[in-house]
Amino acid sequence: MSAASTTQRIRRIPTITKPALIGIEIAVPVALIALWWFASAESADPFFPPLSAIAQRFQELWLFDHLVSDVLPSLGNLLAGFVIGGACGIALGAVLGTFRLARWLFAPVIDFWRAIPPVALVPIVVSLLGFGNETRILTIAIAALFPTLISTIDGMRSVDPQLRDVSQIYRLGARERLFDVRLPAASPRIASGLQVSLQVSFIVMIASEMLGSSNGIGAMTLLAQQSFATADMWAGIVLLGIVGYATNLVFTLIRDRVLRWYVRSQQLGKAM
Amino acid sequence: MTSQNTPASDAGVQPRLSVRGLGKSYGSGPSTTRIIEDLTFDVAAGEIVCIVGPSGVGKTTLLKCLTGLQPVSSGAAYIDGVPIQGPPEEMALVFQEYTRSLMPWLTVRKNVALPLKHLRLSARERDERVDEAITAVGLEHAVDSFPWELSGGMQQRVAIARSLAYRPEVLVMDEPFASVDAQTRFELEDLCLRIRDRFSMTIVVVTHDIDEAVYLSDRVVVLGSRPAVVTEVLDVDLPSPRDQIATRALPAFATMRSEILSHIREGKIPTATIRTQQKRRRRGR
Amino acid sequence: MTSQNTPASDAGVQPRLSVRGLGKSYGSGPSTTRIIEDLTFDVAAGEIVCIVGPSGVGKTTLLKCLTGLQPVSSGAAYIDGVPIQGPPEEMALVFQEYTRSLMPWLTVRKNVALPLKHLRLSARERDERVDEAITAVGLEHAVDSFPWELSGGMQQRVAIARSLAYRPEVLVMDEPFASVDAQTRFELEDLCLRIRDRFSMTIVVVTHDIDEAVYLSDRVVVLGSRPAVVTEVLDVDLPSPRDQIATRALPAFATMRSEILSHIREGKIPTATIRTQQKRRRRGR
Amino acid sequence: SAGGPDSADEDGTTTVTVAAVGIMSDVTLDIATEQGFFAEEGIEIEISQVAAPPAGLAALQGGQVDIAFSPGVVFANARAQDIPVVIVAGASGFPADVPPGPELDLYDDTGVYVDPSSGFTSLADLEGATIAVNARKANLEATASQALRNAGVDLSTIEWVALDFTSMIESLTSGQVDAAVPVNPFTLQAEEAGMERIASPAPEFFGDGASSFWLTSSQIAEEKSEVVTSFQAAIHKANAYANEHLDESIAAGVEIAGLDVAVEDAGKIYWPLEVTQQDVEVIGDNLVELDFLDAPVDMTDVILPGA
Amino acid sequence: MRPLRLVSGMAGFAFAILAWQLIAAGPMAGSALPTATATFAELFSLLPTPEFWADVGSTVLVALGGFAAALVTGVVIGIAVATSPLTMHATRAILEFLKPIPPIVLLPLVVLVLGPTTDMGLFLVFYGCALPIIMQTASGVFDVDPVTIATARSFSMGRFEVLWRIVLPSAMSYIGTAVRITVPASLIIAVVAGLLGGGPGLGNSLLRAQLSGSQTQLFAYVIALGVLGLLFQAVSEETERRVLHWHPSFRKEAV
Ligand SMILES: Nc1ncnc2c1ncn2[C@@H]1O[C@H](COP(=O)(O)OP(=O)(O)OP(=O)(O)O)[C@@H](O)[C@H]1O
Ligand SMILES: Nc1ncnc2c1ncn2[C@@H]1O[C@H](COP(=O)(O)OP(=O)(O)OP(=O)(O)O)[C@@H](O)[C@H]1O
Ligand SMILES: [Mg+2]
Ligand SMILES: [Mg+2]
Repeated sequence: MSAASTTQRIRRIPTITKPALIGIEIAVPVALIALWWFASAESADPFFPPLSAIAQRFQELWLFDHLVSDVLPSLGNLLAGFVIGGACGIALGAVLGTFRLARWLFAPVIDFWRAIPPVALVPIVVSLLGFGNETRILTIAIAALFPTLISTIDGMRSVDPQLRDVSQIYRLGARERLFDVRLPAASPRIASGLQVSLQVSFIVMIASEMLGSSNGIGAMTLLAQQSFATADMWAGIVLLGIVGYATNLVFTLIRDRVLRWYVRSQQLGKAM
Repeated sequence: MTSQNTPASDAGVQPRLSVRGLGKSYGSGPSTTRIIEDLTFDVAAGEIVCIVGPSGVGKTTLLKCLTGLQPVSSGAAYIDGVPIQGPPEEMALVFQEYTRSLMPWLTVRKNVALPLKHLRLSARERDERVDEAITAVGLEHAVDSFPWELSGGMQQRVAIARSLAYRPEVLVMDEPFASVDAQTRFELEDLCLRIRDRFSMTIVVVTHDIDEAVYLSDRVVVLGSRPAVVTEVLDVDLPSPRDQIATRALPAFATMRSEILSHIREGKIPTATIRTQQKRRRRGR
Repeated sequence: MTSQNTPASDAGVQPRLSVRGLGKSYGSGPSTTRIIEDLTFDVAAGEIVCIVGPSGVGKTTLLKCLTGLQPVSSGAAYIDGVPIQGPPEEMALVFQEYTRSLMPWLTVRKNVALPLKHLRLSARERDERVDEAITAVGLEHAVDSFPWELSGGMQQRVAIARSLAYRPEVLVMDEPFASVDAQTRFELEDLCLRIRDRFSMTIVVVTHDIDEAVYLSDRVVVLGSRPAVVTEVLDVDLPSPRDQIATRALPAFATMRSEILSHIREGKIPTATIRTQQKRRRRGR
Repeated sequence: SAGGPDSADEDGTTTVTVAAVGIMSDVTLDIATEQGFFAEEGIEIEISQVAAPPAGLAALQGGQVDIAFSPGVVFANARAQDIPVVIVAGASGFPADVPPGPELDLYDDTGVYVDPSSGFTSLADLEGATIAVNARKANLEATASQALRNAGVDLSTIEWVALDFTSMIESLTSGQVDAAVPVNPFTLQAEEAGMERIASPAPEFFGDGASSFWLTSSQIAEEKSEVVTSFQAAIHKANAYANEHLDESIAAGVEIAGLDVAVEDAGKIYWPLEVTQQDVEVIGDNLVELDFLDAPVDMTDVILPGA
Repeated sequence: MRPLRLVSGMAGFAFAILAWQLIAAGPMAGSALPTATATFAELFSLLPTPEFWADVGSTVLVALGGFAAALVTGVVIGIAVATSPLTMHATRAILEFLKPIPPIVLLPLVVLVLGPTTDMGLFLVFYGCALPIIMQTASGVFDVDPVTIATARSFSMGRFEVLWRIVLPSAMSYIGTAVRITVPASLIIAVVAGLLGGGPGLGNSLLRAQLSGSQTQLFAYVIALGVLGLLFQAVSEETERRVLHWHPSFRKEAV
């Protein structure tokens, strides 16, 4: 050890400044887009049209022709489904995370249910609810439920036993135990479950638009795909990506605000 | 098991807390480890009792049984003659692992106020209690900080303030002053004596500081051996009110001190016994 | 800032560790809190230095800067004249938050062996070091337990054993004996002295026990005021080897002891100052 | 990938991969195998089931399969987007020797169904109706649209909804849609549920001749012309055989598609023996007329010689 | 405790099946929902056929294969993203962009490149599982106790060693959550890949059942899938219990 030269023995973790990082975050996609642009410029493959063609279709379709008629309804469904699914996931997770017997009773049925491909259930849901927006929202909500549910259960179960003891000692009521101790303690995990739910909601939003009247980002993209309008399909994919990115950004901002205590306490020790 | 007589039968006056033949094991089946063999002692109302004993003997375990956080394996602990089966309303515990017993998402003030929520106090009384407790431990300047922004000793004092604000009838503390400096420690010890008088609290403290045990308490329970038994219960006959300088200067203080030390030594677990008694099965993998 | 002269220029012989005009603030922008103002002191090779000071003064913060875990805000700390910017290879730290510094998924033995993994020792030497360290802290019987099955004091001893097995050239400990009983504490103090002699380690200890500070150290650094400054650096002129009974009985011991106590009092932060200096912005909610 | 199309076995047999969708008209693949028509041509086929024809066409472009099944409308859509696919042979169609009317309608495996209690009795009643099809802008919507327009219905008043066939029948019986356009065997399910067929739009749309095709990509047609020709020859033999042994073929088709119906209820199928320019142009023209396509589709050189 | 758990799980099932039977035979008679009895009868007639088991085999293969690849890649990327600001910022745009794009939209492109084959199924499963695993792993890495990290750093552990010995075990509980979220998803995607994109397996059988309009058979396959899902889940839970025996959620409760 002592033989180590003085320059070597001190570990220096190179620090990159914040502006540089943001620069990189912008530069990477720009570089990829440029690469895509030039690599596809001469493309004659009907499935991989030149990016210029995609951009043109993007502008024609989405700016802002179908914005109100298709983008907003899709996002409305997404939001409604995600909120319902997420809220139910947290509520159900809180119950199953608290009562072991409830968990034992329902967890297997839930696990069973989760492995069922939605295609099989579509006719039943349609016969119960029709094929309007309710069905779409319901399917999104169901899909969004599970990641949050599981994360909430896991989060509640990983609460430091010490905190459980504290709430017993001070005889916190059931409500306080739940809302003042266990849920806040589990909140980082719930947030990460919600994030997965958000992603799943997106996916199901598109799948749900395979049914019923053909409006929405997903329906248009799928239709373009089925009728070989590949530039339109790519434009749809690009839009989905952009909207997804923006949605996630909003989610992250809200989460970091709500969990400020957590983010700050975690970042502390990792300074440098 | 045979020593299980109800506490009331013991003496004319009923003790506040009483421990009768209490035994405790962790684990189940072949991996059971006996931690506490058979403890019997009483704590009268308004008394301060200190529990001392070597590290790992089972003091924390005893407190957990006493506060109903852990079920006992044999015997029982009683509060006012009623067997303790879950945390009794009138009791509070300051945990040894203070860092982990604070809610990281609450500020100091909110941490202290947390147990008061369900007491149906008026907002004014609640604020008053919280402020008073926080001032008593000297943390007025940090009320809006989060626990992870505090030093170890400050966190420990938040945990103490939380239990003070709750104003339990029986206060149980597990090495509550381990991380504070000597000066603050003196102040907190005196605070303990003061609140005992003011609210006629019954206080049980686990400590490693023999001086502290003598200074604070009316009785000292020395635990030893493994599994734990009561090595000795010593009455502390020092005049009240106590004073950090005067009391500690008394010859009786020094006598008490060395007597306890010798009892601890005598109860100390010889390493050889430990080895055979605690042959741990491998687990995990 | 003006006091920033490189450590070598100070004296003919280079100190092992030196702190020069070190300052540290937490937070950034308007919510900055200055914790350490301007510390300057040296630790020579093979010395044991104790750092004492009131709770919350910034001792842990100082150690974090010293071990390169936190960046300093001004000034610098040097090891052998090289500024410390990340944890130096030859240094180890025993954390005040010992519970959280143990890996819950590793048994005691594996926790102790963890830092040795990257030292490229032979399996035999590694096992030897681990066994020796575990025996030294008296945990032979608990090698296969997981940290959360241990008492507070035992966990603390695991953390100590881990740093001993690592055999750093510079050992930094933050209130390492806060949770162990008096008897064990004495043994661990003597262990400290022994390993210092055996491996000619340099040891820096934060402690609240003034007796311990005097008994252990060659020098005591008293921190005080807020933001923290060095109130006093005292040389401890007690004969070596030290002995728990004989040394503590020396009159010089008592003198030292009361001198330090008075320095601490003098450096103690008056609550009023705190209030104005640390007017905390509301945050969280 | 699937079977290395170029790789001839020792005995000179070449493997041809075919994307099929698992419906009754696919039965000729099995007939050709069973009757040894492929073997006679020195090929062997490997079937890849795909859910929807567009996926088969994509696989064709990617060189993942050599031959793919496609309904006429999907083919026309693909051509309209300049996807270089060409017709190898006809896969199903309508016979020229049966006059239009109920008898020809038996060859239509689709139909427009309504609930008799709803009061709809003819296509003309469906003005402003909600009609379920399995996919938008595909075969069923195109054929039904044309039939509706011919019946004088203003197409802009129709609301089309996409539903899978099971949901379609459910929605029709529960009144959530006014009409549905299922294909066999869901036509039978609809009838079982008391629904009524008011039109058979396909023969009208496609006219006689081929209405669905076996396709390959221009590239494969060029690079592996021998294999493609062999496949073409074998399918022709199988089509002829199937037409001659209608009941046997339908029975086999019922089995392949995993249907639970009697052979006499399964309707009829006609396997075209050739594909004419007329067959493909009519599809393109109809789609343009219906505004499904913006511009006329260039159908020159889309049929391989001998198809 | 385990027998009690088993019994209550069974009770839950019995209750669910009973409810199903009552609904299917009562209010929803004649609808797309077959009765439980008919479905189980159909399932038992499928069980002895070798084709059924061949389908199960290939579906399980695709699901597990894709999942395993996603797990390894997801954990590695998740750790990289959460520990290195450079990686995080460099990949964020791409990952966030990919997240909302579902497998069904990509399907024709994947079919174009890979064909209606097992490889395609594997890829789609991989694609569908990797992103949730990345997200959960990254959260888990962020959740590592700062004191633990500081401890490792104070012993001058190298970056890689810290990752391997400290960060990974700490994040294990989150990874376990991710596994439990994605394992059934892998099964569904494997089936949907077979259903929409071709390739052998239960998806194909499901497609045939759907095309032939046999809801009873469709539901028999659905039950089979559900049981497979349960098996996957049980295996992953048991593995988790063993790996995370030290974690508060699995510590043996003191009696
Ligand atoms: N969950 C557990 N499972 C098994 N053994 C345990 C568990 N908790 C504690 N023990 C064991 O019980 C014994 C007593 O622990 P306890 O925490 O009561 O000691 P203590 O007297 O408080 O010690 P200290 O002064 O060090 O805090 C120890 O040997 C410890 O290893
Ligand atoms: N992350 C942080 N953000 C803001 N302030 C902090 C943070 N960490 C510590 N502090 C403040 O820094 C001061 C010094 O803390 P430090 O932990 O160094 O004290 P200490 O001397 O070790 O005290 P103790 O003896 O109680 O452990 C305290 O007032 C504390 O509130
Ligand atoms: Mg303890
Ligand atoms: Mg400290």
